Amino acid sequence: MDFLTLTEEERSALLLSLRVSTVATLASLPAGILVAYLLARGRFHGRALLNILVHLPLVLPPVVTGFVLLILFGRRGPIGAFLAEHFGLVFSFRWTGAALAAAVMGFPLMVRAIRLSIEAVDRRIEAAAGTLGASRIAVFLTITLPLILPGILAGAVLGFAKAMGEFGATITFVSNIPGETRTLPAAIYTFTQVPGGDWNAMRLTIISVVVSVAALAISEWLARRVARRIEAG
Amino acid sequence: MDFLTLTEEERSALLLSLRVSTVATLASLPAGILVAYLLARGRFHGRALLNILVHLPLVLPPVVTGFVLLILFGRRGPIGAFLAEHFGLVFSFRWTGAALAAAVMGFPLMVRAIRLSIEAVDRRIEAAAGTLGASRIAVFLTITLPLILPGILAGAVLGFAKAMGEFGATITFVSNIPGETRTLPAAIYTFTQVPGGDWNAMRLTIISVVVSVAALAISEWLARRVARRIEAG
Amino acid sequence: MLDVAIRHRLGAFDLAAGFTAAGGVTALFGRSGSGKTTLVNAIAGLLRPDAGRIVIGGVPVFDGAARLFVPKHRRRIGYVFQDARLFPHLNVRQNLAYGRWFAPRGAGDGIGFDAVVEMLGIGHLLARRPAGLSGGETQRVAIGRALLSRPKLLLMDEPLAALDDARKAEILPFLERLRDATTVPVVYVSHSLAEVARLATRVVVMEAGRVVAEGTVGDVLARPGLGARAGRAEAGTLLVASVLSHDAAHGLTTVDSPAGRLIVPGVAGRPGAAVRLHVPARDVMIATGPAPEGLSALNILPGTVAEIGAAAGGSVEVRIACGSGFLLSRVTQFSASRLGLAPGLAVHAIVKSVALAE
Amino acid sequence: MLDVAIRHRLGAFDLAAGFTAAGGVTALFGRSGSGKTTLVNAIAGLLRPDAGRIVIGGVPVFDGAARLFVPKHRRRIGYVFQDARLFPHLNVRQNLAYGRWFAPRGAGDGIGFDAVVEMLGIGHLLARRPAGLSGGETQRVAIGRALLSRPKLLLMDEPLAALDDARKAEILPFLERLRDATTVPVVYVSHSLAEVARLATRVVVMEAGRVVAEGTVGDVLARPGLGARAGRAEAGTLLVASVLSHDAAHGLTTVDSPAGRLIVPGVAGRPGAAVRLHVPARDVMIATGPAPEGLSALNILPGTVAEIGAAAGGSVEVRIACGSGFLLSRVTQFSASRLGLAPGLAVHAIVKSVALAE
Amino acid sequence: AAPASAQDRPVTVFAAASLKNALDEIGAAYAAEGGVPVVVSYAASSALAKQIESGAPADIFISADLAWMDYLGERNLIRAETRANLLGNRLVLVAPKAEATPVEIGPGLDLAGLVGDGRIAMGEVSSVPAGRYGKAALESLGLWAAIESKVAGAESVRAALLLVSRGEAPYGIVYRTDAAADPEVAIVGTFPEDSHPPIIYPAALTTEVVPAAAGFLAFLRSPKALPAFEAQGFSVLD
Ligand SMILES: Nc1ncnc2c1ncn2[C@@H]1O[C@H](COP(=O)(O)OP(=O)(O)OP(=O)(O)O)[C@@H](O)[C@H]1O
Ligand SMILES: Nc1ncnc2c1ncn2[C@@H]1O[C@H](COP(=O)(O)OP(=O)(O)OP(=O)(O)O)[C@@H](O)[C@H]1O
Ligand SMILES: [Mg+2]
Ligand SMILES: [Mg+2]
Repeated sequence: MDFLTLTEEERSALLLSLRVSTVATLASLPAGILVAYLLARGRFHGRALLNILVHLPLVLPPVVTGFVLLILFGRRGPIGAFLAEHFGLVFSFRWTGAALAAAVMGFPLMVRAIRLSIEAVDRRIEAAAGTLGASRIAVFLTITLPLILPGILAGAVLGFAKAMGEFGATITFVSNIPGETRTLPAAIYTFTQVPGGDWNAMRLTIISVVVSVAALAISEWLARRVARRIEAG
Repeated sequence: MDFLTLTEEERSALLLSLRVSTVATLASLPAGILVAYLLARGRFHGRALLNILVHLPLVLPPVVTGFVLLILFGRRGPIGAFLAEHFGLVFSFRWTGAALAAAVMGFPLMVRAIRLSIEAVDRRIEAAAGTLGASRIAVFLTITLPLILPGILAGAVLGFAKAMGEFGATITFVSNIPGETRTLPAAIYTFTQVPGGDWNAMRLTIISVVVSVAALAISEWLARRVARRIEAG
Repeated sequence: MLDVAIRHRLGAFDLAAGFTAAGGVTALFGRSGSGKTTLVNAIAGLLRPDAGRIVIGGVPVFDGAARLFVPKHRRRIGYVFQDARLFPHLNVRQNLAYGRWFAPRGAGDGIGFDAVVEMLGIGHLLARRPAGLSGGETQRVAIGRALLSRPKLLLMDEPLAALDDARKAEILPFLERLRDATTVPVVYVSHSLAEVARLATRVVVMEAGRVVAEGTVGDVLARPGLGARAGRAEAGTLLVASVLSHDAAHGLTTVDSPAGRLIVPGVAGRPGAAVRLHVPARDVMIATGPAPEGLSALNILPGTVAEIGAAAGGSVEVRIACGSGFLLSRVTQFSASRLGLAPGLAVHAIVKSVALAE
Repeated sequence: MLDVAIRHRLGAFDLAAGFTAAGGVTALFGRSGSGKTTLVNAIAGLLRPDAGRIVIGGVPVFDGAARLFVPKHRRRIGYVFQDARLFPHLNVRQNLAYGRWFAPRGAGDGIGFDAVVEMLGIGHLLARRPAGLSGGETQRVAIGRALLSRPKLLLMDEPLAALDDARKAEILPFLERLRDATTVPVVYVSHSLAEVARLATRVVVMEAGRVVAEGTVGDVLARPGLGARAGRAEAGTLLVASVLSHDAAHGLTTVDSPAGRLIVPGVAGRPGAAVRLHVPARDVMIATGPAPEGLSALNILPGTVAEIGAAAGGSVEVRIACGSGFLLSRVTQFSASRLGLAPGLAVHAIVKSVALAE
Repeated sequence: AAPASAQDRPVTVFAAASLKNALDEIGAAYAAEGGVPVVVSYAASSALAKQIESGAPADIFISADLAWMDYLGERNLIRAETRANLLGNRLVLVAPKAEATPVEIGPGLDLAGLVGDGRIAMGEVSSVPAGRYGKAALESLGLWAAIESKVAGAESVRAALLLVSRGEAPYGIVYRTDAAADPEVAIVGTFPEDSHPPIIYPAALTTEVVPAAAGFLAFLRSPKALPAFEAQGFSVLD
C-alpha cells in the first residue's frame, strides 16, 4: 500500500514517538502513582499546592508549559543545569526532553485516573491487611496497588495517548530536530503548515491513531483480565 | 494592583473563556456520563469504535482536531450545514464553536474519569435496587449516579481545566476573533507571538491559572462533602 | 404460588434443584455452600439459570426453553440479602422507603412504615447513613427495606443470623403474623432449626446443589437423619394444636394437640385458634412404669414406643405414638437399653413445658 | 494479658468500657448496637479512642494520656471481622497465607496450614477467589486467615454467625483446643450463649456502650437477669468436672462435678482431665418426693432448693444446692407453686443427659 | 450578510500573529480617525487561510508569506486586484548578548564552526516562513550542508528567539523585527537581501467583504500606518 509507505524521515518520527511516549509513560508512572496516593490519602501541608501543580499543564496553553520547561530544565535552567552537572542528564534538544515534555503534559491525566481508583478502594480491606501485620507500605504494595491496577492502566493509556499527540510543549521546549525531537505530532504539525501538506498530515495522523488505538486496546484487554480475576471465583 | 488591571480586551477574553469553559463542561457532561456508562457497562457492537472515537482528541495534535472540526462543523461542513439549516445552530467563528472545540478536547478526560467511577460501583448494590423494583434507568439515576458523583466532579473539573487551557483546536477551528472566539489561551498565544508580549502573556496565564485553581478547589470541596456523607454515619 | 426447577453451573458447582411452595413460609435449609443463595438469586432474577423454569404466583418469570427472562425489577420481590447491601448514599429512612417509590400505585398499603420501624427497633437510626451501623443494625434495616417494598414474594437469606436472641424474639412473631395475615409467600434460608420449625410451612433441604428432602415441616423435621444433615441434634415434632383455655395468672395456655392435651407457656391465640408447637426431640424424656409424679414438667403423656431409629453419636431417636399423633424423643443409647425400650412398650413421654412453642 | 479501659464517642453513641482478661477466651456479649465491635476495633487499633488505655500482654498499645498509639500492624492481632473483609484479588490460599508473610521469623510455627484448612473444610476452595464464595465459606476463610497469622491476640467478631451447626460443631472443638493449648488470649463476640458457655473463661456483658457485668462464665451466666439481657431463656450452670471413666460402647463419659457424678454424652478427655460442662437451666427439671425411677434421663441428683428467683415471663429460676455446687433450673411459676417449691425443700434435679457438654 | 448589518459590522482582519503589535496600534489609529472599528484575528497563516477557505467572515487577509496567499488566490477566495505586498522583513543572525561578536555573513562564513556542538535555532525549515527563508539563505551561501544537522527547528520565530535568549542555542536565525525587541540577544549579522526570496507579507481583500474593508486596506498602505510598522522593524513595501 502506497498510502502507508513511509519515508525514512517519517519512519524515524514514528519510532521516536513510540520511544518518547513509552518512556514518558513508564517513567512518570511511579511518580504518578505516588502523587495520586498522596493526593487521595495524604493529610499534609502543601497538599493543595501539589494538587495545583499537577493540574497546571492541563490549564496552561502547551506553549506556556514549553516555556516553563525551557526555563527550568534548559541547559541554563536551575534544574537542567543541576541534572546535567550531577547526573549527566541533558534534556535540551534531546529526545529525553521530548519525553519529559510528554510526561509533564500527560501527568494530570494519569494522576487523576489513578487517584480516582485509590479513592474507590475499600479502606476496610486495607485495615484488615494492617491487622495481619502489613505496614502501610506493605498494605500499599500487596493490597492497594493490585486493586487499583485498572486505574493505573487507564492512567497509563491516557498518558501514552497524550504523549502520542503532544506537540505544543515539546516543540517549544526541545524544538523540532529530525531524528532527535521530531515526533510524529511535530511532523504532522509541520505538514499542516505548508500548502498541500494535508495529504501527508493525514497519512501520519492515521498512523499515530493506529498506534494509540493499539495501546488503548491492550490496556482495555488487560483491565478486563484484571477485573475478571477479581470478580469471578 | 496594576498587575491585574485588565484591558477591555483582556476582560472580554477572560469572560469569554469562563463562558466557553462553563458551557463546554456543562453541555458535554450528560453526553460524557452516557458515553462513560456505555463504555463501562455496554455490550454492543461498535463499543470499541466509540472508545476510539472518544480518545481521538487526546491522540491527535490539537491542530488536526481543529481542522477536523472545521471540516465537519464549518459553515460548509456536512454537520455544520445541517445544524445551521435545521436548528439555527452555528458554530463556525462563534463562541459556540470555541465551546464545541473545548468540549471535544476535554471529552476523553471527562469520560475516562466518570468511567473509572462507574467501574468502581458495587454492582451488588445496584442489583439490590433492581430487586426493589427499580428499572435499569431508575437504578442509574437513584444509585449509580449519586455514587459516581466524585467521578463526575473529577471529570467536570478536568474538562473545565482543559477548556480553560485549550487553544490549539479552538484557534484552528474558529480563529482568534476578539470578543467572539478569542479566549484567554488564544490571547496568551497571541501575546507570545510578538516581541514584548511576554509580560502580558504571563499576566493572563496567572489569571487563567487562578480561575482553574478556583474550579479545582470547588470540585475538591464538593467531592469531600460527598465522600463524607457516604462514609460517616 | 412458587414453582422452581432450574439447573445452573458456577465453576465446579452444579445446581440442579427445584421445589414448589403454595404460600406460607418455605424454609431453605442446608449446609454452607449447598447452593441456597444461588437458588434464591435465581428466583430473584439476579442470575439467569442455564435451564429450567421459575413460576411466581402463576406467572412464569423464567423459562429456559422459551427464552423467557423477566428482569428482576419486574418480579416484585423483597429480597433480604445475606450481605445486607444497603445503599450507602441514602440514610436509613431513604433505604427503607426505596422500594416504595417503585411499587405500583395499586399495590395496597402493605405493611406500615412505623410498624416495621418499631418492630425492628431502628427508629433512632432513621437519619443515619449505613456506614456507621453495627452488624445487627444493618441487617435489621435490610429486613425492613425488603418488607416495605410491598413484594409479591419475600426472599430472606439468613435474615436473623447477625441478631441477638432478644431481637430475634421480637422479629419472629412479626414474620409469623406476616405469614398468617398476608398471602405473600416467603422463602426463608436459615441454619437455625428453631427458626425453621417456628416459621416454615414447608422445608426444602439442600445438599451439594440438590434438593434431598422436601415436605411439610412436620414431615421433614421428624424424618430420621435430618439431624445429621441439619448438623445438629434438633429434630423434633411439629404439632398443630387448638387453644382450649388460658391461665393468665401463670402465663400458660392449655391446648389440644394430636398427641394429647398440653400446657404451653405464653398466652397465644383465642380459644379455638390454631397454634403451632414444636417439640424438640431432645426435650422429650421417656419414663417406663407408672406415670411419674412430683415432676416440674407440666406435660406427661401416655403412649407406646412406635419405632426406634438408628443409633447416631451415642443416641437414638424414638418415635412415641401418643393419642392420634406422634412425639419424637432423643435419648442416649445407654438409656434406651437400660430402660429396655422396644416397639410396643407402654411409656410416658415427659415434655418439659418450657420447651414448647418455639 | 489484656487490659482495656477506653472512652470513645461516635456520633450519639458513647462507648465507655473496659475489662481485663488473663488468657483464655473472653466473651463479649451484648445486644446489637451495644458497642462490641467498636470495642474490638479499638483493641485492634482500627480506631483511636478518645481516651483511655489498652495493654496487650503487658505492653501498652494505646495510652490517651501519654499520646501512645501503636499502629495496627505492630499489634500482632488476628482479627476475624464481622464482615469478613477477604482480599478480593487474592485467592483463598493467598488470603490464608497473607498474615504469615508479615509474622516475625521467630514467631514459632503457630498452627499448621493444613490443619486449619482441614478443620474449616476449605481445601476445595484454595484456588478460588473470594467473589464466588458462599456466605459461610467466606466466613470460614476469614477465620482461617486470622488463625494463621500467628497472632498474640485473637479477636473474633461473631465468627460463627453465618455457619451451620454441623460446621460450628467442627470449629468449636478446634477453638477449645486453641484456648487450652496456646497462651493466645481470645476476645470472642457472640450472640450465642451456647458458644459463650462452651468457650469462654470470662464473660463481659455490654449494654449501650457500658460494661454491665464481668466475671467468670459460671458467675455471669448464673446471675439472675442475664437471661433478659442476653435476650433468651438460656442462663445455666457452668461446672468444671474431672473425667472418671469412659463407656466407649455407648459413647458416654462419667465425670465428677461439684454438683455430683454425671454421665455425659461423647468421649472427651483422659481420666483425670478437667472438662467444662454447661447445664442450661431450661434442661433441669425438678422432682419432689423420692428419686424418680424408670426415666430416660441419666442424671438425677439429690439436692435442696437454695433460692427462688423473681418470676419473669411466667417462669422462675430455681437454684438447687447439689453436692458442693449448685444447679440452676428454670420451671414455670405454675409448676413451682404446684410442687410447693421453697428454700430448704429436698428435691431431685433431673438433668437430661443430652443437654450437657455443649 | 444583510446590507443593514453589513454597515454595522466591523472590519475583520485575519493576520499573521507576528503583526499583532503593529496592527493593534493601526487599528486604534484608524478608529480614532472615525473609521469603522477593526477586529483582528491573529493566528498562524496556515490556519487563517484554511478558515477563509471554509467560509470565515474575514474581510482582509494578511499572510506572513506568499505561499498561503497564493493558496487562496488559486481558489479564487481573494480579490486578486486588491492583492499587494504590504511589508518586508530582514533575516538576521543573533546570539546571546553576552557572547555576541559581529560576524560577516557570506559564503566564507564557518557557521558550523561557530555553532560548535551547540544548535542553531530557527523557524522549522519546512513549515515556518522564517525557517524557509533561513534555509534558502544558507543554501544560497553554500552553508546549508555543513549546518543542516545542527538546526533546531522551532515552532515559530518567537520560539527560536527564546532558545537563543535563554542561552540554549548559541546562534539563531530570526527576523530583524523580533531580534530588535529582545534585550537578551544581539544581532551579529544580517543576511544579504539577495540570499533568500524576498520576505514579504502580502495583503488582500477576500471575496465577501464589508464595504468598509477597502478603506482599511487603503489605510494600511497609507503613510499613516508607516510609523507603527516601522516601529516594529518592518520595511514597508510598495
Ligand atoms: N463463580 C463461582 N465459581 C465456582 N463456584 C461458585 C461460584 N459461585 C458460587 N460457587 C459455589 O457454589 C456453592 C453454592 O454457593 P451458595 O452461595 O449458593 O451457598 P449457600 O448454600 O448460600 O451457602 P452459605 O450458607 O454458606 O451462604 C458454593 O460452594 C460456592 O463456592
Ligand atoms: N459514626 C457513627 N455515628 C454514630 N453512631 C455510630 C457510628 N458508628 C457506630 N455507631 C453506633 O455505635 C453503636 C455500636 O456499634 P457496634 O458496631 O460496636 O455494635 P455491636 O455491639 O457490634 O452490634 P452488633 O451486634 O449489631 O454488631 C451502634 O449503635 C452504632 O449505630
Ligand atoms: Mg448463602
Ligand atoms: Mg458488631
